[in-house]
Amino acid sequence: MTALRAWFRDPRPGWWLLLAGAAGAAMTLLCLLGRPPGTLLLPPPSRVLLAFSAPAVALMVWLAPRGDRLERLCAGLVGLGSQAVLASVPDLLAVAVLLVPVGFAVAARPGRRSLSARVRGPALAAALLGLGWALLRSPGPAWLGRLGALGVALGLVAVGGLVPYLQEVEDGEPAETSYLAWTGFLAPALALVLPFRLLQGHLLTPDEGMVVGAVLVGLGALNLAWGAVGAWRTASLAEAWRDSFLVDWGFALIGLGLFERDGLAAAYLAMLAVLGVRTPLALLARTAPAAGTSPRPLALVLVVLLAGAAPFSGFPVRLLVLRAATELAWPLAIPLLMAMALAAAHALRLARALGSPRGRDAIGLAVVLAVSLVLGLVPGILRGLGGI
Amino acid sequence: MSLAAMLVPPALLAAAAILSWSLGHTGVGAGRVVCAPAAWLAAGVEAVAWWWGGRVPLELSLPFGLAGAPLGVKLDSSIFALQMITLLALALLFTFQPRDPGRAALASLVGGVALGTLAASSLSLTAFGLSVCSGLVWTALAWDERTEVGATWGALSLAWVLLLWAAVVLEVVGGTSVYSAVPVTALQAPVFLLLAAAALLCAGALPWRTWVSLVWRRARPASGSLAVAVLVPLGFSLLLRAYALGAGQWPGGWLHPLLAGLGAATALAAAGRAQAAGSVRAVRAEAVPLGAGLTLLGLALGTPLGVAAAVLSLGGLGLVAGLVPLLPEGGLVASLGDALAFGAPPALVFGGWLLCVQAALEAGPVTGLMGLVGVFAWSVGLAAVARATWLPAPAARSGSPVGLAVGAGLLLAAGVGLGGLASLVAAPVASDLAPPGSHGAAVSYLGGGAVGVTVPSGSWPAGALGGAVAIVGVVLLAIVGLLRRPGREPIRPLSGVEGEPARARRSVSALEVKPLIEPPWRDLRDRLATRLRGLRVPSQYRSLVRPNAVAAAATRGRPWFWALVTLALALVVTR
Amino acid sequence: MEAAAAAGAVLAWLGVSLLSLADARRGLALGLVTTALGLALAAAASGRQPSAAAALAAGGAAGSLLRLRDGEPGWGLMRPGSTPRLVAALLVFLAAVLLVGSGLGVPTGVARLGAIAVALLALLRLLTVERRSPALGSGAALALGLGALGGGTGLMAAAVAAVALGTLSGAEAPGPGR
Amino acid sequence: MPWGDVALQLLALLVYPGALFTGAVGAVCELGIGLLLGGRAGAAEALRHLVGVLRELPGDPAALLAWLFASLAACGSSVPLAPAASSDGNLLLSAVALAAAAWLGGMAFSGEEGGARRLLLGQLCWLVALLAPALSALSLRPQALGAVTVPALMPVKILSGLLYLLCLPVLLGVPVEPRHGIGEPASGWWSRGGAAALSTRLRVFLWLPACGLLASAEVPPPPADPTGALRFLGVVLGLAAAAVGSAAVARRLGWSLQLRLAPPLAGLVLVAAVVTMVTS
Repeated sequence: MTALRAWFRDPRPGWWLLLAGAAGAAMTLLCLLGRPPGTLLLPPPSRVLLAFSAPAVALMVWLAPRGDRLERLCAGLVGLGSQAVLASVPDLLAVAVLLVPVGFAVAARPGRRSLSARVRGPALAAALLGLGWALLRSPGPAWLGRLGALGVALGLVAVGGLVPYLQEVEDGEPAETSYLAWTGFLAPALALVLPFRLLQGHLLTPDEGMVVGAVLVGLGALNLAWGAVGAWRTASLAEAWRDSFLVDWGFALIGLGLFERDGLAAAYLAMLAVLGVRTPLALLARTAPAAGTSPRPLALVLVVLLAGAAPFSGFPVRLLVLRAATELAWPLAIPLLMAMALAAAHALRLARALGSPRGRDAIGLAVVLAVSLVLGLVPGILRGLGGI
Repeated sequence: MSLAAMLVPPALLAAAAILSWSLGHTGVGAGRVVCAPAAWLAAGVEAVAWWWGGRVPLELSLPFGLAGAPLGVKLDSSIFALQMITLLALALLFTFQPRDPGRAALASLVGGVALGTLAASSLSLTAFGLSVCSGLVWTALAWDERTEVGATWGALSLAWVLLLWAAVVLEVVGGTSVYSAVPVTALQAPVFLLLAAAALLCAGALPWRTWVSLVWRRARPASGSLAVAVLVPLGFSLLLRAYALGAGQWPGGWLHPLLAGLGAATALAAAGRAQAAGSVRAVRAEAVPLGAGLTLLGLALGTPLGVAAAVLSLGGLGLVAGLVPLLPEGGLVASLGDALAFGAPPALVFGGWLLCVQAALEAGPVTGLMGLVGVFAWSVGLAAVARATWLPAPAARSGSPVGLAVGAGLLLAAGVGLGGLASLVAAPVASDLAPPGSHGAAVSYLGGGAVGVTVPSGSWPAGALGGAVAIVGVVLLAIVGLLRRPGREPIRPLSGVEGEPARARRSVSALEVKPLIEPPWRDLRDRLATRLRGLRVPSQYRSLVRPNAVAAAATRGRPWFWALVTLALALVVTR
Repeated sequence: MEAAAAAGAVLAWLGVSLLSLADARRGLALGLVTTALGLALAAAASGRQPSAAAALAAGGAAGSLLRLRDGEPGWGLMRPGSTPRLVAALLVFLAAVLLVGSGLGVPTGVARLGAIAVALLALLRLLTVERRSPALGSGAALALGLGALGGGTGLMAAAVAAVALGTLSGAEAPGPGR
Repeated sequence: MPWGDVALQLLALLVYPGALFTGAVGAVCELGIGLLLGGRAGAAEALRHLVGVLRELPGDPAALLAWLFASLAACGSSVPLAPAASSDGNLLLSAVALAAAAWLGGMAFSGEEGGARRLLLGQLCWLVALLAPALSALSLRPQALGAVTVPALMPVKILSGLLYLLCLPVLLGVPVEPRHGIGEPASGWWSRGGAAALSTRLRVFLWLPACGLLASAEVPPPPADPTGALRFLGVVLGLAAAAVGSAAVARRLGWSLQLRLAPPLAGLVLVAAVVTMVTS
C-alpha cells in the first residue's frame, strides 16, 4: 500500500471520487461474478471486452502526470464499473435509465465545455434507447414498432457520439471528459450487448428488424465515409482522431446491422480493437511529441496498423465485414472497399501525430502494437472466448 | 524434400532478419553479412530440394487459421519458379546494395513474407500476405525518404483491398478460397476482374506511370528496388493462380485479348516514357514496366507457349530488378547494362520477350497485332537506351562493378540457357496451368534444349548462337579494355571520327535533350487536373449547396441538428 | 384505477412542465417531486409492484430535496423567454397522446402516456438548458420518465439515478471548467 | 552441351554469313556508293572511309558491338550455304539485333535529335514492313515467308517490300534529307561532321543484314548451293543499289521521299495485313 502511494505520490482526490472509484471497482467485480443472480449477467463477449478495457485504463493512469494518477485511476474504475453495469443489466430500459447518471458523472468532471453541453449526447441516447425500447414492447400499430426500432438503433449511434450525433471536440480536453469516454470506452460495451438483447426472445418483428438493420447499415456507411474523409481532410488533429474512431464504428455498425454471424464477429473484433488499440493510441497521441524529420520504424509501422492492414487488428474486421456484406448483397461492399482504401490516406497523418515516441510512450506503443498483432493474427481464439 | 523447399527458404530469411536486427542492436553492423548468404542459401535450398524431391507438388494445411483465413501453404512448379525469381533478385540486392542492419533485417523480412505469400494455399491468405508485404514495403520506403511513398502506398493498399474482396466473393460463391478446392464455376468474370485489377496494381503493369516507375526515381533506390523485386512477381503470381482456379482458362474468352491488349499498351507507354525521360534513372525506371507489359501480353494469351514465355520473361524481370540498381549512372558499362535490361540479345530478357511476341503472333491475328505493338515498344526501348547516353549523368552513384558483373553474367547465362530453362522450368508451369486441351486458341509447341528454343513460328538457338554471341561479345569487350588508349575518354568511347570529345556531348542538359517522339497526351494529366481544380458550383447555386455549413453544424453538437435528423428519420420509417 | 393512473399521468406532466419552466432551486425541486409522485401514482395504478413505485417516489423526493441545497435561490418560474417551453409542454403532451394512441383505454397506456410526456419534455429541457442546476433536475426527470416506462428494474434504476443526480453539485463552476 | 552446334554457330557468326561476309558486303556497297556518286574520286573517298573505320575499330566498342549484332542479324536471315541450319532463322531475332546495331550508331546523334527521330520513325515503319507478312502467314521464319506465294498474301508482300525499300536508307544511315541544288560531292555521304560520323561508320556493317532480310523474306529461297548463294548476293546488292539510288534521287529532287511516304504506306500495309488475316 505504501509502495502504491509512493508510486502515485499525489494529493488525495476528493472523497467522493475515491468512493466512486471503489464503487466502480465493486460493480465491476459484482458484474464479473454475476451477483445478484438474474439482475447482473455479463455475457461472454462483454467479459472479453472488459479484459481489453482494463489495460486501456491502466495505460491512461500510467501516461498521466504523477500528480493526477490516483484521480485518473478512480475515474477509470468508475468507467470500468459503468461499462460492466451497462453490459450486465439485462433490461434495456434500465440500461437507458442508467445511461443518464453515467452521462452526468462523466460530464461533471472539470472540463472546458459546460456540463449541460457535455451531457446532451448521452441524455439523447438514453431517451432514444428508452423510448424506442418502450415503443417496441408496447402494443399498437406497426409504425409504432418501426419507430421504436429506429429509436433503439439511433440510441446506440447516439451513445457512441457518432454521425449524426457528433459532439464537439476540443483540443486539450481531458480524455475522461472528451468524446473518448463514450466513443472509445463506454459505447462499445453497449454495442456488443445490444444485438444480443434485441435477438434474445425474438422481440423484433421482421419489419422492425429491417428498420434496425437498415439504420445501422446506413449510418455505418455514413460514419465510414465521414470518418475516412474527415480524418484525412479536417484541420484539427483532435477531430482527425475522433473521425478515425468513426471508421472503426462504421465497420462495427454495418456488421451489427447485417444481423449475420460474420458481421457480428466483425463488430465484436472492431469493438475490441477500439478499446485495445484505437483508444490507447488516441491517449498516446495526446502525450507523444510531434514527429521528427526522420521517423523511426516503430512509428512507420503505426501507419500500417492505422490503415487497417495486416497483420494488425483492422484486417480480420475488414475480412469479416466484407464477407458478411457480400453474402447479403455485394453492392454493400463497395462503400466498405472505398473506406478501406481511403483509410490508407489518413493513417499517414495520424501516425505522424504520434510522432516518434520515446521512453514510457514507446513502451506503451509497443504494448498496443502487440495487442493489435494478437487481434490481427488470432481473431479465432478471441471469437472463441467471446462465444461468437 | 518438397517440404524443405516449401518451408526452409522463408524461414531462413526470417531468421536472417531476426539475427541482423539483433546484431544491429548489439552494435554489430552485419546486416549484409547475414542477409545476403541467407538469400543465396535459401535459393540453393529451394532449387536443390525441389529437384531432389522429384518436383512433386505438395500442399500443407494447418488446423488453425491466420487472421480469419485458412492457414496452408503449397509448392508446385509455378510457385517454385516465382520463388526462385524473387530469391535471385533479393540475393543480388542483399549482396551488392549497402544496407544498415535494421534496413537489412526489414528487407529480409519482406523477402520471407513474400515467399510465404507466393506459397499461400488460399486467396484470402494471399490477400493477407499481400497486405503484410505492402505494409512492410511501405515501411522500408518511408524509412529511407518520403518521396513517392504516397502513390505506392495508395496503389498497394487498393491492390490488397481488391484482392481481399475477390477472396471473399470466392468464399461466398464457391464456399472456399483455397486454390485446390474452389469449384471451377466459382471463378466468374467479376471475381477475375477484381483479381486482375489487384494483380496489375501490384505489378505496376498499367499503361500509365505506376509506383514501379516512381520508386526508382528516388534518391535512394535501395528500398524501391526491393519493392519491385518482391511485388512484381507477386502481382503476376495472381494471374497465374487465376489459370489454376479456372482449370487452365480465364472465365470468358474476351478477357484474354483484353489483358493482352493492356499488356501491349503498358509496354508501349513505358517505352514512350523511357524515350522522353529526363534522366538516366528515369529511363531505367521504365525497364521493368516495359517488361511487365510484354510479360502480361504473353501471360494473357492463355496458350501454353504464352504462359511459358511469360514465366521466362518474368525471370528476366526479376534479374533486371536486381541488376538495374547496381548500374552506374553513366558510361559504356551502364549503357550495356541498360541494353541488356531493355532486351538486347542474347540475355534472358531478350529471350523472354522474343517468346512472348512469338506466342502472341501464334495465338491469332488480333493478338498478333498486339505482338507487333510489343515489338514497337521493344524497339523504342532500345532507342531510349541510346538516347540515355546523351543525358547528363549525375555523379551520384558509381554502382557496384562486381554486382553488375554478377547480375549481367546471370542475365547472359540465363539467356544462353534459355532452352534449358524453357524445358525444365517454364514448360512444366505451362503444362500445369494451361494444359493444351484447356484453351480454344492455337496451342503452340515449345521445344527447349541445350541448343535453344523452338516454336512453330521461328526458333532461337539461344544455347548455340546466343552462346557464341555472348562469348564473342565478352572477348571483344575484354580486348577493347586492353587496347584502350590512355587519355581516351574511359567510360564513353563513342566519339566520332574527328575525335570529338564526348565531354562536350555530356554537357548537354536534360532539358535540351528533347524526346524522340512527343506524344500528344503527354501533359494530359496535368491539363485534366487543372480543369478539375477549376470546377466550381455556379454562383446562383452556392447558397443551396453548402456542405461546409452542414459539416460545421454536424460536428459542433448542435441539438437542433440532432432533432432535425431524428425527426427526418422518424418520418421516413413511419411512412 | 384508470382515474388514478390518469391523475398520476397528468400530475407527472404538470410536474415536468413546472420543471421545464423553472430556473431556480425551489421551482426545480417542486417540479421534480411532483413528477416523481405522479409517475409513482400512475405506475402503481397500472399494476406495477407497489414497492418499486414507492421507491420511484422516494428516489424522486430525495433527488428533489438534494436539489434544494444548491443552485440559484428562489422559484425562478416563467422567466422572460420561457414561452417556447410552455408551448413545448403542450405539444409534447399531444405527441405523447399520439404515441400511446389506442393504449389510452387501459391504465398501463395512461401511465405510459405520463412517462413519455415526462421523458420527452425533460429531454427537450436538457437539450436547451445551459446551466447546471436545471440540467441536473431535467436529467433526474428524464431518468424518472424512462424508468416509469419499464418494470420493477426500471423503476428501481430510475430511483437510484434520481438520487445519484441529486448528489451532484448544481453550483456553477468558475471559469471554463463549468 | 552440343559443342558441335556452338562451333557451327560460331563459324556462322564470325565468318559466313556473319562478321567477315557482312563486312565484305558492306565494303562492296560503300565502294559502290562511291563509284555511283563520284566515280573514281568517290571510290577513293569510300576507300579512305573504310580504312578509317578499320583503324578506329579496335578501340571502339560501340562499332565492334554493332558489327557483332549485325552479324547476329545476318545469321537470323536464311542465307544459302550458311553452316547452321537455315530453318533456325528468325525475323524477330534479326530485327531486334539490327535495331540494336542501328541504335549503337544512333548513340552518336546527341544534340541533334532530328537524326535519331528520323531513325526511330524509319525503324518503326521498317518493322511494319518486316512483320506484316509474318502476321498474315503466322510465321517468323524468313525462308517460310519467302516461299509463300499464296495470291491472297501477295498484296501484303508487295506493299511491305516497297515500304521496306523506302525505309532502308533511313535504317542504314544513308542521308535522306532533301538537298536543293544539283550535284553533291560523294564526301557528303561519309564525313558529315562528328555527330553522324559514327552512324555513317557503322553503316558498313548493316548493308548485308538489312538487305539480306528483305531478300530472304520477300524473295523465294534460293537453292543451297553456290549459284543460290550468288543469286542471294546479287539480290542483296541490287536492293542496296535501289536503296541508295532512291535516296540519291530524292535528295537531288529535293524531296524527303522516305519520311513523307513511309508512315502512310506503313498504315496501308497494316490495313492490308489485317484484311488478309480476316479474309484468309
